[in-house]
Amino acid sequence: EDSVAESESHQCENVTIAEMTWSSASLWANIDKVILENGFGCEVELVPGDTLAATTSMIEKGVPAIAPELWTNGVVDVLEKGVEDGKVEYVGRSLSDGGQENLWVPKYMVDQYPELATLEGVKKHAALFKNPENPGTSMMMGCPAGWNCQIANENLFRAMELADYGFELVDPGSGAGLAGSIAKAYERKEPWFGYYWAPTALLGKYEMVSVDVGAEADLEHYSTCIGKLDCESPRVISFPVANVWTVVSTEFSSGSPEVMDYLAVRSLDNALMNKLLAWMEDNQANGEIGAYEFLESYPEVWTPWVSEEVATAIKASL
Amino acid sequence: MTESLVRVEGLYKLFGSTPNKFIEKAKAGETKTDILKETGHTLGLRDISLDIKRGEIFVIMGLSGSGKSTLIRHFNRLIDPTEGKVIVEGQDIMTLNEAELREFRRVKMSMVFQRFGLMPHYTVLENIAFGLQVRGVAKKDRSEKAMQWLEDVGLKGYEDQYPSQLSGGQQQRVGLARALCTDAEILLMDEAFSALDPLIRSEMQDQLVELQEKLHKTIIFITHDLDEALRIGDRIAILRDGELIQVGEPADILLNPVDDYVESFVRDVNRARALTVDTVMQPVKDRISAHTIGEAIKQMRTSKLDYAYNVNEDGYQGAIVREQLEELDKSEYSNELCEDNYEPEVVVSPDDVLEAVISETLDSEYPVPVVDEEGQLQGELSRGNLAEALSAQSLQDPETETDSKS
Amino acid sequence: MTESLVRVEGLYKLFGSTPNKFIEKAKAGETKTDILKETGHTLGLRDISLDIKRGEIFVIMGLSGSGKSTLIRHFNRLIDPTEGKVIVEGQDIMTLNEAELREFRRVKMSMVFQRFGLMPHYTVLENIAFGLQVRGVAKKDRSEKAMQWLEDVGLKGYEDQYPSQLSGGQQQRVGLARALCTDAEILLMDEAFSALDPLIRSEMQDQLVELQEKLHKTIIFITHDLDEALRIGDRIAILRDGELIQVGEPADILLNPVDDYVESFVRDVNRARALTVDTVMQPVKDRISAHTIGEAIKQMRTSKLDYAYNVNEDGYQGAIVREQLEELDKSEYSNELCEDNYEPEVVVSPDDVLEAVISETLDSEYPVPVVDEEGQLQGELSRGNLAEALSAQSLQDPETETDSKS
Amino acid sequence: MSWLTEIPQLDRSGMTSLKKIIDEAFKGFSRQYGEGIENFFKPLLDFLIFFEKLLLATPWWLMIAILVLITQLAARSVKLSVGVGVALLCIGFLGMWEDTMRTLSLITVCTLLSILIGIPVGILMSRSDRTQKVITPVLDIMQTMPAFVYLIPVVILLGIGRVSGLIAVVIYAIPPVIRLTNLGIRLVDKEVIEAADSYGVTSMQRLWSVQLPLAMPNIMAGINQTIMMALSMVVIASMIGVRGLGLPVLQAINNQYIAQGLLNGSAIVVLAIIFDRVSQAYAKRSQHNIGGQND
Amino acid sequence: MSWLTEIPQLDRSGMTSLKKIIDEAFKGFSRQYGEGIENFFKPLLDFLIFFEKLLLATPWWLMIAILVLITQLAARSVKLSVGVGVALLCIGFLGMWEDTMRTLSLITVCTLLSILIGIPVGILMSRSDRTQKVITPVLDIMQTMPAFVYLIPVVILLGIGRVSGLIAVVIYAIPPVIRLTNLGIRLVDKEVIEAADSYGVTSMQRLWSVQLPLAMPNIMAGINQTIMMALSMVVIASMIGVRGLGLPVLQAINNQYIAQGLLNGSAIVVLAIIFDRVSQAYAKRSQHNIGGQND
Ligand SMILES: Nc1ncnc2c1ncn2[C@@H]1O[C@H](COP(=O)(O)OP(=O)(O)OP(=O)(O)O)[C@@H](O)[C@H]1O
Ligand SMILES: Nc1ncnc2c1ncn2[C@@H]1O[C@H](COP(=O)(O)OP(=O)(O)OP(=O)(O)O)[C@@H](O)[C@H]1O
Ligand SMILES: [Mg+2]
Ligand SMILES: [Mg+2]
Repeated sequence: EDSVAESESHQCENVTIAEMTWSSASLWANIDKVILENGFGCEVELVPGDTLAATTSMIEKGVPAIAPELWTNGVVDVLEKGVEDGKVEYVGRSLSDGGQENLWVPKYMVDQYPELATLEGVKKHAALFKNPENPGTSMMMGCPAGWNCQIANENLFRAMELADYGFELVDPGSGAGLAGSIAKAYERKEPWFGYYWAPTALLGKYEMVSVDVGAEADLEHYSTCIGKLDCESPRVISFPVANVWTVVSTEFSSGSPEVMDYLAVRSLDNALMNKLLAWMEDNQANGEIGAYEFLESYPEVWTPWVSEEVATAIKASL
Repeated sequence: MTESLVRVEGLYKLFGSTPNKFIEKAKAGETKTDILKETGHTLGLRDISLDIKRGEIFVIMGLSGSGKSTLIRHFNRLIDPTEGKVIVEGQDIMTLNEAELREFRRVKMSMVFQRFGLMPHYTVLENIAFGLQVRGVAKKDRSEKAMQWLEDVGLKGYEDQYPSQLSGGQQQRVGLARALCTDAEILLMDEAFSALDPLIRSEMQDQLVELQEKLHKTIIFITHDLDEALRIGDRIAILRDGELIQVGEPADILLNPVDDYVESFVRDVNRARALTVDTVMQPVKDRISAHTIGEAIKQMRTSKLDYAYNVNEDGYQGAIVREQLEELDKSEYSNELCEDNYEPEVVVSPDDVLEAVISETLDSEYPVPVVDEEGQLQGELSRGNLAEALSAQSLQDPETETDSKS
Repeated sequence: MTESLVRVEGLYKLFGSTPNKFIEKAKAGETKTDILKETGHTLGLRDISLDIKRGEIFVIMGLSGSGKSTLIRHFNRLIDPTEGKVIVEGQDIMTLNEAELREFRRVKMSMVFQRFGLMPHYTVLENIAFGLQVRGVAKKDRSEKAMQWLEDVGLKGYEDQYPSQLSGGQQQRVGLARALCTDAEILLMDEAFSALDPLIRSEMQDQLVELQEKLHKTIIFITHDLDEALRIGDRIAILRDGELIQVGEPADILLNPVDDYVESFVRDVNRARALTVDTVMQPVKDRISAHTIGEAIKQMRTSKLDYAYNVNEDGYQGAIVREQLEELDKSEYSNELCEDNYEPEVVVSPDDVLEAVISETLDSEYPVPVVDEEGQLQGELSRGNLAEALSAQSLQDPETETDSKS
Repeated sequence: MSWLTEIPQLDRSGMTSLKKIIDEAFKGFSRQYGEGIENFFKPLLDFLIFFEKLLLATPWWLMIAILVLITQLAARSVKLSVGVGVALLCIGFLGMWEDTMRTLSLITVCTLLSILIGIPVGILMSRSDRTQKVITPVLDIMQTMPAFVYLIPVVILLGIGRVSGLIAVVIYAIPPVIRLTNLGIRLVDKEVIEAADSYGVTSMQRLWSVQLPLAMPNIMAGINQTIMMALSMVVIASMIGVRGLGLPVLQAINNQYIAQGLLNGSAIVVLAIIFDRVSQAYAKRSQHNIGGQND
Repeated sequence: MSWLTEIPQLDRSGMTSLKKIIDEAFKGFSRQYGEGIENFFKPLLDFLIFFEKLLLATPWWLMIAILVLITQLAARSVKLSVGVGVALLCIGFLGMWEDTMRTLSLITVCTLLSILIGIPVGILMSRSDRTQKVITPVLDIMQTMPAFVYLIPVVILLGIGRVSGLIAVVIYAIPPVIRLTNLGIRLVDKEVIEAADSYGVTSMQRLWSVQLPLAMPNIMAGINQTIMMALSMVVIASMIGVRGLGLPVLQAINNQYIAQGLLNGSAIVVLAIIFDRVSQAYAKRSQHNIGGQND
């Protein structure tokens, strides 16, 4: 282990990795930590942070060096500017088939009213989704304030003319608020309709059905109108696949080519990620435990990401 | 006047964290100093038993730290005794529940605190009306009454000031007015006049005595001023180191101190003002009982008196000098004794304080006769008696003539 | 003793939010009550000018609220005057900067507060040592010295208690010890003995006088006790409503009150203790100057004296009764006057307080001669003088015999 | 000798089942009683909605006039009143009027509730050392248990929205006023209490005529802190869906809009200062001259 | 007459350019001075890292022993010391040892810093009404400006990590100790101050021998609040890159893990209670018997 570390560690001393607070990001951060420490002999420090704080910090300060799972749609402007200024760069997709954003309803509702799986059904049963905060209206749970999806949700809400059916787009305030509203509804088997994304532990835990809006995803329209603040005439479309990137600061990328190679190739698909998240959920595991579980149980997945000696070193450390 | 109002039985008070643990030491008679040194507990009171009668002014005196304030605070149960009973009107106040105690404090007692205890956030007027406010008297009524007392204690014009804007003595008067304003039956006054100047003080003393006489209030009064104690007190109790040393009437204490402590305590008093004539006068030895000049001369010759007081069934008649009668013609012997036969009228009353009779006594060649309100001759007061009483020495026993002179 | 130490010139103090606005009213002589009513400002002091000499005990008296505490607080500038100057040792203390003022307070003055002003979080010992602590005296030294004073004020054993555990008088003694402990030149004592019992009080008074005599401290003393003032004061100032009414030596104030206020103020004093013989004695009229019996008889016959004091170049010799000399044989006339010819030795000293000479004076048939330490005859004291001085009335003028008797 | 370096730990499965048990227990509770609890808070929610609507429906000039009037009545200071008016105008001018009214509505209710509950609890706490010993750790928990932690169960019980926000704000903001009421009453001069007792005050009279007035400076410090903390929770409340100034702040954070954050944050600060100054001035005015005017 | 219902507002473009100007100005400032400022804080960062490493490197039993010893020395209460020991063991047993040490490290530094800065500022503030008038609104801003708002510029300046976290915590936690030190000193009995003055105390002596001891109950209340508020910021600090107990809490929220939130929240509470009880007990022990033991 030592010899490997020595040979590889010439430029990899202190690496900071952003550990976002949701499970998949935390898992990635910990996987990277283990691999970088044991495979490349880096001294790794995980720093927590939410998407934007981490991104800003990376752009302005170069710290953290690596954001292993960044849902870039949410910070696209900032990030593009950072890339333009040469402060950060995209390395690879950590979710190979991208994230899935959608409108959802709980499965138990679909069981009761199968038509709820379509937008038309939701509109028809608008009265079910009572809004206690504003009696008389129905509630569509949107995306938290300030997230990029907030704008998309607003535009789609308009496009779907949900307001005409008595719906109100409710801002849950935060990811936690959004998750809380799902949890509450699910535990009490209450109606719920709104936006969420996958893969997440939450959707692993609470089975939801994505609502078919009756239209294809249209990346073009999404990026020119739905995703923009001043979209004049939005059309109903499905959410395009969300880009989930690994982003590093240029400061780091220029100094650690081996690590960059690793980061460029490493990736998981939704199926495996969901499996891992489900395992974590079952065990109420945090990212660290999840990472060891992954490294121990799925060597065939990760060994190709690194050279053989590195892989041996990592295996030795488990 | 003889009904017992406040009775205290075997009262012990030990200050400290675990008084019950060490109370036995106090009972065993260890000194206050020893107890403090050994246990860190301060002996407040030791085995006090007292009886205060309805309508009297009961004065408590003693060295600083002897437990006066501690004792008086037991009467309205601001302090709970370590042991012993405090009985007011037959009721052991330790058995009162909270509501009863409150009622008891509202109606029965009001207190003037040694350190005033004014409400800093109330104006002078509000402070004075506090007792009434507590009783729920309407604002207008209590303000009126408080204003009355405010004027009585000489603070007119200060009604809207706050205590912090007053001088020490003014603050004390506010405390005084507050206590008086409630009309409580029993007044507990802890050095209530200590910060007052002599003029206001004597006014206040008069007022207190008047209150007691008119409204039969019972007043328990702590003071360091023996003159004051003697002036207003019906009885005086003297404490030392938490023990009760002597209780008695003023003259009694002055003239019969039980020990050196009390004696040294009373040594400095202004006797001329403290003692009344009856406490120092002598029984009359030179007394005759005549109606006519002849009888008088005869009696005086028999008793070999140059000078005598004539007392007959109508009471005291006057003083007679034999020489003067003998100058008269024998024919007049059968005449009734008349004005001219008596010495110029110089009598004093037994209740006079000595100060008031100094000139009469000194100017008179012979002892001055002491005659009471009913005209009865009670005794005589000689220059010698007076000198003795006034000089700094205590009189061991006024009944027996002593010769000791400084 | 005559150097001026503290001088106050034209001092005005008006309490309130905007004193300068209304100070003119005070100057224009509006009464305190009017000023309070009109402006809500309280007149503290009005145009006080004073001179306190080094080494004297200067007593300030006056009704409660008359401005005594206010005045004394100006001396160490705890209060800034509205107008006027306070000059200590030639230095106007209003011109001191902060550091100088601090030094001045540390070295020059220490104060006993009317309401004690103890540090509640310090033990008794620490409280007493506070002044030394402030000066930076080492802990051991200051504890030692504080312990000394603690014992002097009779609080031994209480050194580790906190002020809240002490009685009122004990707290006052802590304040007293604290002030004395600093060895400051000037002691400001605001009713420093008011909560003390007579025994400790008189001890403290003695200690104070001793301090002043031994260490020549200047003591400025506020008291309500006229006896105390007369006993320890070298001079007394009397205030009323913020104005200085009279300043003078004790007897002066007692015997020559400037107005009714002062007179009523001093009326209640224990004259027997307050007045010394020299203040009431009369000039000797019956004086001869003889060496032989013959000379004496001759002189007495010429002056028609039954009784005379013989004073020759060696001073006072004794009192002579003519009758007695005349009984002697003529042959003895040329003899020197000897012991036997004089009356039994009864003399009093001019410094004696009246109380001490009551018996002598009353027992003696004739006025008692007053003889000073050098043996010179200063005057005579008759029973009449004494009676007059002792009775409650004031003597308008002791120089001229008055006949008014009560 | 692994214990030398590794602290003995519950193993993973133990940990997992422990966590699961707790989670399930709570969720079970929520399923069973959630509805009832929600209904219990329904009137409060209705009032919150009504009050917010009222503030929003009032024309802005009337609202400003009312607020200035309240300030003037409470504080009797023209300077302060004018300041309040100008600050509110600025808020309006910068486009934050509606959010400010929403926040004002919630925070007014929270602050009043905190004070109305807090002072009596503080009084109770000052009465006996035992009560103090019991309540203190509860207050510690209320203040340091991260809002987020109790927001999880609260949200599961009551959903996101005003009531949950209110509960979060009150839980967090109430301790200072309780603590300082307790401290203030305990620091009241014993001599004054004793004097009052000697006149036979009831405990209510003692409280109203002596303890509370003399504890006022401390109580006011507590109210000040409670107001500050309530307003510092505005953003957290927004995280669970309470509309108001918090949402734009969240938005600003998520987008790194410094100016937007600053402006909305400033509006919160302005509200805090208005609340604080008005309450302090009112208290000072109605309080008596305790220290006296030594010169 | 639209102004009757609509408050006059800056139009959208005005608004946007205003916001842009501010944002750009700050970012410009950051680019220019960021480095310098970061270097300025470098030693602090180094110390924070060193201290955290130290705590983490210390074997758990030694750490517990040290903490129990400190408790015992400060508070002289066996009960408290045993309690601290047991609580720490529980934390370790439930697998939160490392995070707890991380939080302990940051919060220790924050609390000490807050107290060390706060008390002198409070003293200064008590010295003159003018200072008080200037400082009070600053404190109001520090407490109510949402941490998130000033975190944006701080993060831009200093990046995420311990220093930013520390700044956020200190800004938020310092006001109570300042306010209550100020209040406490102002409430000290005038008579006692006057007595001290009459003996010619320097202002330092007055402070140390009279004002601070007598203001202690209030100062301690301030320290208590400061500790509480510092610990309540743990979660927010973890949002900008401070590891410790905040992170699992955040994870718990996002996944609605009640138990995990609760356990980690409880560890924060335990730290708060340890900090608080130890400091209060120390203060009480070193304080003198002020009230006296009237019975
Ligand atoms: N801080 C103050 N504010 C307002 N008025 C004051 C203040 N201090 C004193 N006074 C007023 O000044 C006058 C003089 O007060 P001072 O304390 O000097 O009286 P004093 O002669 O010491 O009386 P006492 O014998 O009662 O102590 C009083 O009428 C009092 O009301
Ligand atoms: N709260 C207390 N704690 C401890 N000791 C106390 C307390 N109160 C009084 N003592 C002690 O009890 C004794 C009696 O005190 P008390 O106050 O009754 O004296 P006092 O006779 O009123 O004296 P003074 O004339 O000085 O007012 C003193 O030695 C005092 O130290
Ligand atoms: Mg007493
Ligand atoms: Mg005075």
